[in-house]
Amino acid sequence: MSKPKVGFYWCASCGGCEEAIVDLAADILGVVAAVDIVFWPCAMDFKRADVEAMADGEMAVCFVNGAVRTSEQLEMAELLRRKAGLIVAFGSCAHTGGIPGLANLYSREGVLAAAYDAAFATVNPEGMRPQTEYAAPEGTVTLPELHETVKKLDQVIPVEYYLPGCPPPVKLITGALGAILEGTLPPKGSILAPEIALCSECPRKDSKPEKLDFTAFKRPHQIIADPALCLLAQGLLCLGPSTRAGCDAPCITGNMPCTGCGGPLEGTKDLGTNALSAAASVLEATDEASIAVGLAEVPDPAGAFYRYSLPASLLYAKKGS
Amino acid sequence: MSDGQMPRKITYEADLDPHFAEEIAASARGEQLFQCIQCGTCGGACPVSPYMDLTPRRIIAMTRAGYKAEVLKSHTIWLCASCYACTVACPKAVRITDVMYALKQRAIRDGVYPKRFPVPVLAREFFQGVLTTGRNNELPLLIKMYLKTNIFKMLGQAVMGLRLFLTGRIGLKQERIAARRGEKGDLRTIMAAVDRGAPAKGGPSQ
Amino acid sequence: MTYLYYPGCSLKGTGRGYEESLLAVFDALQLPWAEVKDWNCCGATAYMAVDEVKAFTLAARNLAIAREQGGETAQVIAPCSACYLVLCKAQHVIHDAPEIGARITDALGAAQLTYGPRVQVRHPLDVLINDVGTERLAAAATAPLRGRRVACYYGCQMVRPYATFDDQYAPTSMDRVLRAMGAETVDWPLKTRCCGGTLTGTIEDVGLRLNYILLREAKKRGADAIATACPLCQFNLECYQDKISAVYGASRLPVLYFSQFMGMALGLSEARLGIQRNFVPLAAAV
Amino acid sequence: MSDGTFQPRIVAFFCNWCTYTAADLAGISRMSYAANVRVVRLMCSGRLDPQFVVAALRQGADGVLIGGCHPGDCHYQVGNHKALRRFTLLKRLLGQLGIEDERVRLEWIAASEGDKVQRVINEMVAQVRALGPLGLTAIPRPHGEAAAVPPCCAE
Amino acid sequence: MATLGPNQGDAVRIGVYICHCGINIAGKVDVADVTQFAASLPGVVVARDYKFMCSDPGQELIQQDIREHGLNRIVVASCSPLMHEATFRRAAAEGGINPFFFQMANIREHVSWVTADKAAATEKSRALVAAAVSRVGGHEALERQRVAVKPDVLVVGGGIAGIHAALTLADSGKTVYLVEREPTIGGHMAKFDKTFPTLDCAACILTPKMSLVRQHPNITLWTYAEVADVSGYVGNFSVTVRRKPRYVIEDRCVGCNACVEACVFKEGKFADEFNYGLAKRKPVYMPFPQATPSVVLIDPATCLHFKTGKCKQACKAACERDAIDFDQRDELVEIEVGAIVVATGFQPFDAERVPEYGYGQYPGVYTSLEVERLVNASGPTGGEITLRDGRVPKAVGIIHCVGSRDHATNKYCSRVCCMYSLKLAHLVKERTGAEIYNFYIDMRTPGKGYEEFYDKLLEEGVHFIRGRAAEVTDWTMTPDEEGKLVIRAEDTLIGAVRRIPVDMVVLSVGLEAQADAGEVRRLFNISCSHEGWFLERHPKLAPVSTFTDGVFLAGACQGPKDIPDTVAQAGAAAAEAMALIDKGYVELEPNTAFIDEERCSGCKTCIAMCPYSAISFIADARVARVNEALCKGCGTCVAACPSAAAQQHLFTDDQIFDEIAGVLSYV
Repeated sequence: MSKPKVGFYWCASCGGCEEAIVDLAADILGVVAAVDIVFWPCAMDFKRADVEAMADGEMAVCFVNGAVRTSEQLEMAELLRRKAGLIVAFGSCAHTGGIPGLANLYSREGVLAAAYDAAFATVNPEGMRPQTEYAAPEGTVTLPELHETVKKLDQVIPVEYYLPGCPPPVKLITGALGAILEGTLPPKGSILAPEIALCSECPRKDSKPEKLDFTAFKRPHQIIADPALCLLAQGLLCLGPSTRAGCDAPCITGNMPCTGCGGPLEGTKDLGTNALSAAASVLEATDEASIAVGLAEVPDPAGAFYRYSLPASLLYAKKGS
Repeated sequence: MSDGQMPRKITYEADLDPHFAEEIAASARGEQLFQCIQCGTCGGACPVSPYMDLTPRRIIAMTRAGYKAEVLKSHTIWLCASCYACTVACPKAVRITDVMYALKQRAIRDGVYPKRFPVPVLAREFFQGVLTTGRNNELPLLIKMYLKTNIFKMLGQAVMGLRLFLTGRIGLKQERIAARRGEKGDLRTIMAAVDRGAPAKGGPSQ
Repeated sequence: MTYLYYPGCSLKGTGRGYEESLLAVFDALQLPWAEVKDWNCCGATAYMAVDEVKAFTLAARNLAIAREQGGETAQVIAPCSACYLVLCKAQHVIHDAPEIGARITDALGAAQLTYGPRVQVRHPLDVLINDVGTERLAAAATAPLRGRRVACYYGCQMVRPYATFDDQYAPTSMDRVLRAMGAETVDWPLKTRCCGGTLTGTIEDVGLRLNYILLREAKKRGADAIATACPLCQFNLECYQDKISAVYGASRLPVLYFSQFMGMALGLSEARLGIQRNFVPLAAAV
Repeated sequence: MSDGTFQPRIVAFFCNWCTYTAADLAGISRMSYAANVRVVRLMCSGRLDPQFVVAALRQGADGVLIGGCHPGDCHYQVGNHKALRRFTLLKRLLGQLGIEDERVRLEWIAASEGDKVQRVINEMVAQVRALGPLGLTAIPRPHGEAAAVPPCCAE
Repeated sequence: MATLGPNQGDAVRIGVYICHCGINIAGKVDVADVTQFAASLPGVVVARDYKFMCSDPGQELIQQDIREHGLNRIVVASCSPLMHEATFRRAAAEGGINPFFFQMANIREHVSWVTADKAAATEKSRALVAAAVSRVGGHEALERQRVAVKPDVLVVGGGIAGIHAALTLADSGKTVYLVEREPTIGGHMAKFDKTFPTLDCAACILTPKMSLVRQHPNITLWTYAEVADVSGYVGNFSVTVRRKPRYVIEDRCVGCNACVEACVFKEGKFADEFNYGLAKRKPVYMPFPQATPSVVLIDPATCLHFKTGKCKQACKAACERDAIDFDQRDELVEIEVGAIVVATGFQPFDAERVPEYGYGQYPGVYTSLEVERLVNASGPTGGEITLRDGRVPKAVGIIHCVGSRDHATNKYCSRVCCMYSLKLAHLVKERTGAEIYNFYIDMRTPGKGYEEFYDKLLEEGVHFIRGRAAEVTDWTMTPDEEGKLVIRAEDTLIGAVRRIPVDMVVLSVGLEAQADAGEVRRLFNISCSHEGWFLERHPKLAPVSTFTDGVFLAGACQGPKDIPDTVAQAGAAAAEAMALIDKGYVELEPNTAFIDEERCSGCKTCIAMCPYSAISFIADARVARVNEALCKGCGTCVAACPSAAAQQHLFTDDQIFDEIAGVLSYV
């Protein structure tokens, strides 16, 4: 029996997810042995034409990371959807929009203006903007078009499985690959990560008091955090309570608070406001003035609570964008 | 009362103006007008009420009922000295002084005030004078008022006028403000802008 | 901080003695002041009888000019009761009736003026009681008014309906100031009963009676002079005394501005305080 | 109502003890007010999960009104304090997403303040009407057959 | 007992019932349209409208449909759930389904009564019905927890309201704790001479009840004591009472007053509170001769021993029973009660707040309560009506509505002043023969025999001037005004301003909520109106209940009222408390929080949320757990839980999201 064909693709992403696959280290050999990688532009020389040449559904599974912002990413996502039996949204960007999704706080024109007009090192007196088509002497040159908003993967194509994380932890990737090979995948639509919040596997969980008594949030650069004590108990905005587990809390081990890349838990309608509720609730402040003081060091709540999930949120994007 | 005929003291609904109260309430910002319980505190508190043909309480009752003609020609509204005693005493927060102002404005607008009664004349002359010079000039104002009302009365005031002049308390010079047309703070520009900003005719907005 | 002095028309005319004495007192107490530049008439009571919005616009122009001169929270001193009331009232109306407020601020804008909602309108008695304080006043009184029995007459528009620095029925600020200057003040129930305002000039018989009641009661309570804080009150109570005597047979009573009394206690000359302008000489007080 | 003026939809979350009771009192006192507000009763403003607010906005509400007991008067001692903490942070977040200040409002309304229910509702309806429809950016849907909908944003 | 209904898995079959409430709803809402709309909603099997859903036939309609159509969910759109939720839950239960498979839509208080436009009202009703239907499908079967009720009752306040409530309860065999903060019970009524309109002597009808309280075996009376803390809930309140030191051992004192006579102060020197300062007392004193308990007390603010430590303590020496104890301290007592009757009364309006009437300035101006003491035979003048200078007044002005019907003081009518003003007018005229002038805005005499009393006063020649007095002054215009107080008022029936000289002015002060009503309200977790009066649960149908179950109201703490109304309400409050206690148990609303331990990550966020410490962390399982007996059901922990593990019965996330979707699904 032939080995199942597998593809990897990246849309709007940083490349960290590709690194994560490489991070499988020795295990990657096992993967290569078990499957037939038919598309992985980042690592191997495949072209779009190779994919187009495949029969529909020929690929057993395609791992797509990154959010979708351009016409090219959309076309590729739709193409891969046709060619692959299973699509796995790989990593935070594909799952919930990720860091690129924060661009939904701005309009497309705002993003372009920031890059082409306002940027410190930019000189652009004509107000030039990228063109999708340019008639060069050599012929017409095209560039992908930038969409109005950033979308997570399942907002452009149906997706069967999700592997959360920025990037997905090795443990989860291995588990997912194993499940695919062994045919032990859960029902479609599942998130291939534990159904519980990160606090459950946090190395500092026992140090968390029942009653937090900080009166103001602090930012990581403002204190030298006690490396053994729960970070929330030290006033740092840690999203561990509202973030899906599965990563074994490497950030917290590195003395930095969880920023929520694991994505939402089941039962969460909106990751950002869910996390916001928990965070604001525990602040020890009762009147308007002291609440304002207590929240002063959360200067960018949208960025803090929707860091990886704005396109997945109920609000989706800034009004009017 | 003409011979043998008794004055008729009945009011037919048709004689009344059903919108009068609402107009007055609106221009005095006096929605509280409708809260009046006719307790009479205003009349009791008013230092001038003994001279009024209608007590302030009756003015309010009649305004509410629509006795427009009777209210506008009453002396009461012109006797009000704006001391606000009624307004601060009113248990229902009716701004009675402001209601009186609204009635005065209405009377001047409708031209129904007593012609030889000097108060509205003073008000009108004062208004014109300030519009022209930006200041009130007491002597010219009084002279105009007496000329238009009772010239003989002015003669009676001559002694006082002379004494005021001798003690330096009135002068013949017209004071006026410096801001001229087109300058920053020019009064005519401002007043013209007020007129432009006025809501379409028919009194106050809404 | 410099107080912006808004004289109003009367303090430049019949009420000159008020201006002279008040500014002399401010100087003597080292209270810095400057006249509002290019001020206009406040509108007084008569204006509201003709066109309310224009009346408030007139008043608001002064506040806009004061803001320009003294900043967002400029403090305007309005010694004339009518001016004080009208300026306060304009502020209230602009605040409470946004549609009128918008018309007024737009109209001021047409002449490049900006209305200042935070400009404070204050009566000199408010300043003397709350900013200076009776202790400092008493200390400054080099020629205290010992033996003088004064009936403080506040009139109506100073305390009603907007003043917050004193009681609307039984105010005490002027009494406290003059007592600090060494005078004895008589307690009487007519402190805020109206003098008739402009009625004395228009419907004289009514005005005379109102003033007669005030003079009679002050005298009955043992006052040898009346102190006022309003040019119109002073004018009515003082300049009509001959006529009042002719009708009611009452004897005469000097009527001074409270600031004239203060000036005397501070050792200033009668001429500097404008006392010579009064019809009823102070000597009439026995 | 059908004169063509924009009729905003406002969802209100009222606590059982103070504001819901105040709304009942407004009814008993026949205080007429704009019909645009639909009340969801909670036991306490402390039960208000900010997710309810964004869910309402996403599902067509043009504004959200939250009513609780005055500080110090909470039937459950301090539930309204928690509501205030969440609300404060939520408002800042919503502001970043372009949602106008007037659209989401917290008011302390005691059981006796039927008139305040009337005033606040009329005021808010007028304000939101002046702003126009909320106009959130639509959430895109994948083309083609509907596959699994991720649980995080199931509606 | 709750009946369990179908399992969650069963298909949802909803019945929707739209109530007309006569024309209360149907006059504004097109009920036929709403019914038709409801029938179109998913899961709805039957939708009906009916004249009065809360009536027997209305309830029967529901029960019949449950039987015939196999309904397993019920929605009623009618009035507020605070009004009839219990009624319909009971109807559902009697129909055979779990009572919590029920949801109510409030289309009366929230729609028909507050909406001007018919179309808008109909549309809003549709939305609220849609929300209830959307939500009710996700309801779960719940059971109420039954808790035994403590049999004792606390009555707070020892005025006529508290006295009557306490006696009624005690007579029915209940143990009653009566707490009064003054040194004696009796309240305001003890100060009155006569009561209107019958003119029977207040003391003659009150003092026997006071001594009954003292003697009743079922009543524990604590005077000079205050409730310091209340916790718990209906049927199970824990109350801490603080007994203030009176420096006299209550059990030993027999009220012989030997100590008072022995006191080093030979004469009374300090303003006597009971007589509003019209008489003087000593530092050791009996508040008034019929004080109950008949025990003296020492006022440390005036007693030489406390002020200087150098008194020879003649009082202590004079007491044969050694009752005086200068070392007494606050004493805290804990009691457990099932019900509480709050009867904390009113305070008279402070007449100095209306300076134009000259109270505190002119000695001839009195408040009505001072005059009550003057006309009282046991008062400071022995019932002689004399002015402070000893003169007998020849003319008396009584000014009504002082501190009532005035936006600057109190907007409401104090309800009793017209009648007591008439009473005082009668008594003063009877005793002095003076001319009496009543200045009134409106005469309000709606009560049994009240109008007849007014008629009698008219016959007696008392003057009635319809006009609110503007001022009381002492400046004069005519010789007959000399030396008098002059009341200036417009006689509105004549249309003229009058000046009326009098010797005495009586200010008929209104009734106000107690100054500390706000604190008392928080103590008992009840609500206040704007004016500070305690808010009844429903102005008509639950006039003595509060929004806190088990706490009842009696007397003027709920609003101004006269003695007959106070006593009637006190009886009602006692009966409500008895009904609660005699039932023996209460069923708690099952809206408690619970935690899905599968989902709980042990983040402990919920634990600090709970003001009742109902959530604890189970270390072994690393999860939080709710003690449902302690949970009061606010849901604050649920809103904070980031894992959706904490939920609240009747208010789960899903139910609320369904309701939100429902209210927004209208056209």
